[in-house]
Amino acid sequence: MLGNGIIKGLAETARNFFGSYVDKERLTTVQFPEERLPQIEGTRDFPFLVYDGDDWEKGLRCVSCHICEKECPPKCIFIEKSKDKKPDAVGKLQFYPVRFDIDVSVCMSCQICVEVCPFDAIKMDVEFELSSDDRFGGLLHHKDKLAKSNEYYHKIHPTEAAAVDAALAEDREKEKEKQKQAAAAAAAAAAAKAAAAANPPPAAETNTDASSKEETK
Amino acid sequence: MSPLSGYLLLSALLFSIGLSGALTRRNAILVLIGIELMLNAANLNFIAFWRYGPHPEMLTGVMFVIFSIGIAAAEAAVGLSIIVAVYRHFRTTDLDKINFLKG
Amino acid sequence: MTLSFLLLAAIAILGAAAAMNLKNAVHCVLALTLGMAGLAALYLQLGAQFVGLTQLLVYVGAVAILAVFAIMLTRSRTGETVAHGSASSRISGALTALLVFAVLAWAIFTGISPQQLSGAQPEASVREVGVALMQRFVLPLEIIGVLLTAALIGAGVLAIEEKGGDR
Amino acid sequence: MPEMIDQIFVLLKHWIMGYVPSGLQPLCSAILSVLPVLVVFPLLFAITTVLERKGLGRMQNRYGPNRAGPWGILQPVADGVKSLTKEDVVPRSADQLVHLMAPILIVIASFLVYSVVPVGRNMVVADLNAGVLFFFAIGSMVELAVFMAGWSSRSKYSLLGAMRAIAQMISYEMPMVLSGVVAIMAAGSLSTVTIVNMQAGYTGIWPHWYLFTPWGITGYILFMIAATAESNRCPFDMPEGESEIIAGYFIEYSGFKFALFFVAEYLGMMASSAMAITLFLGGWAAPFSFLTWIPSWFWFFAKLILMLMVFIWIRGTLPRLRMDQLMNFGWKFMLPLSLINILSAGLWHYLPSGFTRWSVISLLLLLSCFLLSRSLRRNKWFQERTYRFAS
Repeated sequence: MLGNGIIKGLAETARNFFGSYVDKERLTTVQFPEERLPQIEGTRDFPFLVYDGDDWEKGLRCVSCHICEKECPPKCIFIEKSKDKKPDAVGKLQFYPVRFDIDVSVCMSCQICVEVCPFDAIKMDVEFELSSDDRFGGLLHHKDKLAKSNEYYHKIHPTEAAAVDAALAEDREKEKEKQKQAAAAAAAAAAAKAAAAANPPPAAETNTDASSKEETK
Repeated sequence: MSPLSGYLLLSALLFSIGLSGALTRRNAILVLIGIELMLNAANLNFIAFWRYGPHPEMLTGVMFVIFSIGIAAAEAAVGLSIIVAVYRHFRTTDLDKINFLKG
Repeated sequence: MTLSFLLLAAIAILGAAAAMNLKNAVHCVLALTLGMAGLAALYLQLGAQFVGLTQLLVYVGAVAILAVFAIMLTRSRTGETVAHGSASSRISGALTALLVFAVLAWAIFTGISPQQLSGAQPEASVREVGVALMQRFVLPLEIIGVLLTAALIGAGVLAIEEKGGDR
Repeated sequence: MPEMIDQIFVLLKHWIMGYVPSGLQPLCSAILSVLPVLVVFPLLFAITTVLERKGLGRMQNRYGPNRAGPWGILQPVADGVKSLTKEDVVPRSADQLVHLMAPILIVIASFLVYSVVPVGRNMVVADLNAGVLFFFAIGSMVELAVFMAGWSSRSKYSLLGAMRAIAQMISYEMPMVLSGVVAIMAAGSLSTVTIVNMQAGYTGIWPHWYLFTPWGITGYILFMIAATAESNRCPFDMPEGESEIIAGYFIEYSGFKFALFFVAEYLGMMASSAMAITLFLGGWAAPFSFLTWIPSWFWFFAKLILMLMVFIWIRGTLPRLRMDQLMNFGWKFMLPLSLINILSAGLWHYLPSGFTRWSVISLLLLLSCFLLSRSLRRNKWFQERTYRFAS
């Protein structure tokens, strides 16, 4: 007979209708601005810039190498490279971005900039409430808005941040080894060349030690 | 001028408009529309004569119009399906180009 | 010659004239619908309620839609629908129509004597129409029924697409 | 006293008319009759939209709108403000005049049909001799408006949507009229007022509604299915199927014109429900003889809201049909069954009243319904579907 399935379906929707008034468990939605579901760790939407230490201007990991700018498919990144070099968080002299803008209205959250960055300077954020009254300016994020501390990165993506820090520390360790070897070689050469001159202690080495300790704590 | 002649004049005008359309248009559908218009002008005459003529209680004019509307509907249905069939054959509804029997 | 008559007559003439003169075939059908609606309103004004509403139902609801469907199914490949014939055929057609109108108008103005006309508004209730259909006009009704059935079948047969046709 | 409350609006109108100079009385009377229709039904439309959204939400275990005002009851106001302030975009290639006329025509047609609906005792705008015919005649204007909207937009989606809508409306108009014919046969009149008056009597406590006869309930169900299809509601909303033709014939409309289409859709739904109530559910008549002290207009609107809730319930339950299923259902099930229904209503008139009449007519209708649904199913069940354009 035609219509059995219709009656069954109608009964089901009626059960849902009345059930949702009786049983709060049935309601699967949350009332968003007041109630929020906990974010899962893999959440990611727009990129931000990581800095080490306390001062965001000094500690930016970005060396304005323009790789992310070139790789960005919708071309939403704009970088202006500095003329001079400043010491970074490690103390090494580096170029730094004078301007680093991301147009969030253009960004498509593809994460390619994160993947190509050799310095682990750009990472994905979880902030999504970015709406603004200003249609063009409000969505063009400058360096100051993009810079977020490494602690923040640890907070939003703990596993990933720990892995990044470990890799960075390992790199620095290697570099330290290399520098040590280089220094040793240089010292040996120097010793061989001029035995009279005394070996000065390499200042950069101690600095690296201090900052890497600070980072991992 | 009596009210009846007003209606009759209107009907005559509609008939002439329909006739001119049926004679001058080349699209078969529009020719059919012109013929419908002429039919309707005649219907208006029937209703006007029923309203102002003798013996309205016999409802002759009304009945005539009801049947006429029925026939017009049938005519429109058959006519339009003929046009669709012709279109399928000739790929056009232009009456000047459908001249197979002209010799 | 009341105001309502003039208004409705203007609508009917406007619709009819537009239907016969516009370029686009769909516009023509829409204008025809306007004219038919005006005619239906004239029937209502004359007291023939059933006929007026039937006119509306048949012409606005059925014939206009049928014509529109036919236009959609027969759109010429070159794009817009064809307009008018050649200038000579237009002029001769318009002259013929004008001549017919002149003859009709002459007949109307000379033929009617106002004494024969009745002024009272006659009644054509649905019940009376129905009784008349079932008693005096039962044979025409049957014939119309047969005709409509034949038209239905015929239209279907004509419009149906043969299997393996040239499509 | 109950009579007074029942007739309160009629008395109010007469009271106002007493202050109007006699020259203006026809005009004033018309305005006083039309104005309530223009106020009450859009208001009911607003209530329906919020009811629908909340009801659908609950059927899907959501809350539905609950932000604008307490429990979201001001949502229609917010929607109205939004649609009024939105930009009105007209496509450059659109047929400007026809594009403008379509929403106006559809709203006029949707409002006109209410003029023959009796919303209470002595409460009808125009008691036409051929009221039901007027309803269907004006209802057919909607098809033309839909075509105008779809064609004038010059968009293939809207044209497809319009063609679907017209094909569907024409196919289901016939079962709608034919299933309404049984009530007209029983009442012996095309006037809506007479039809309701014929149903207003009681046997014991039970009313004389046509719903409580075998042909009445069949006609009612057929009428409601056809009305759902006529108003393009789920499960017959192919004309505006979002997933395949985006929004059908009104895709190129925005702002207030879009809102007019929206209003017209709901007004059409309410008009069909009102006509179903008039034809089968006794119009303004109370459901039991001991409830007649409640005013008649209350009963009409209570029934109307109940019907609208059924519409919402069905929308929340059934998925969209396919076009061929829709056509098969309309032509191979609805149309034959409504014809058989007319036959059975005629038989009912001539059979002696009593148990025999009931059983014979019920059996006839059930059997034909069963056979028709079997024949509908037979060819469709194991048939392999062919996709003409997707190979």
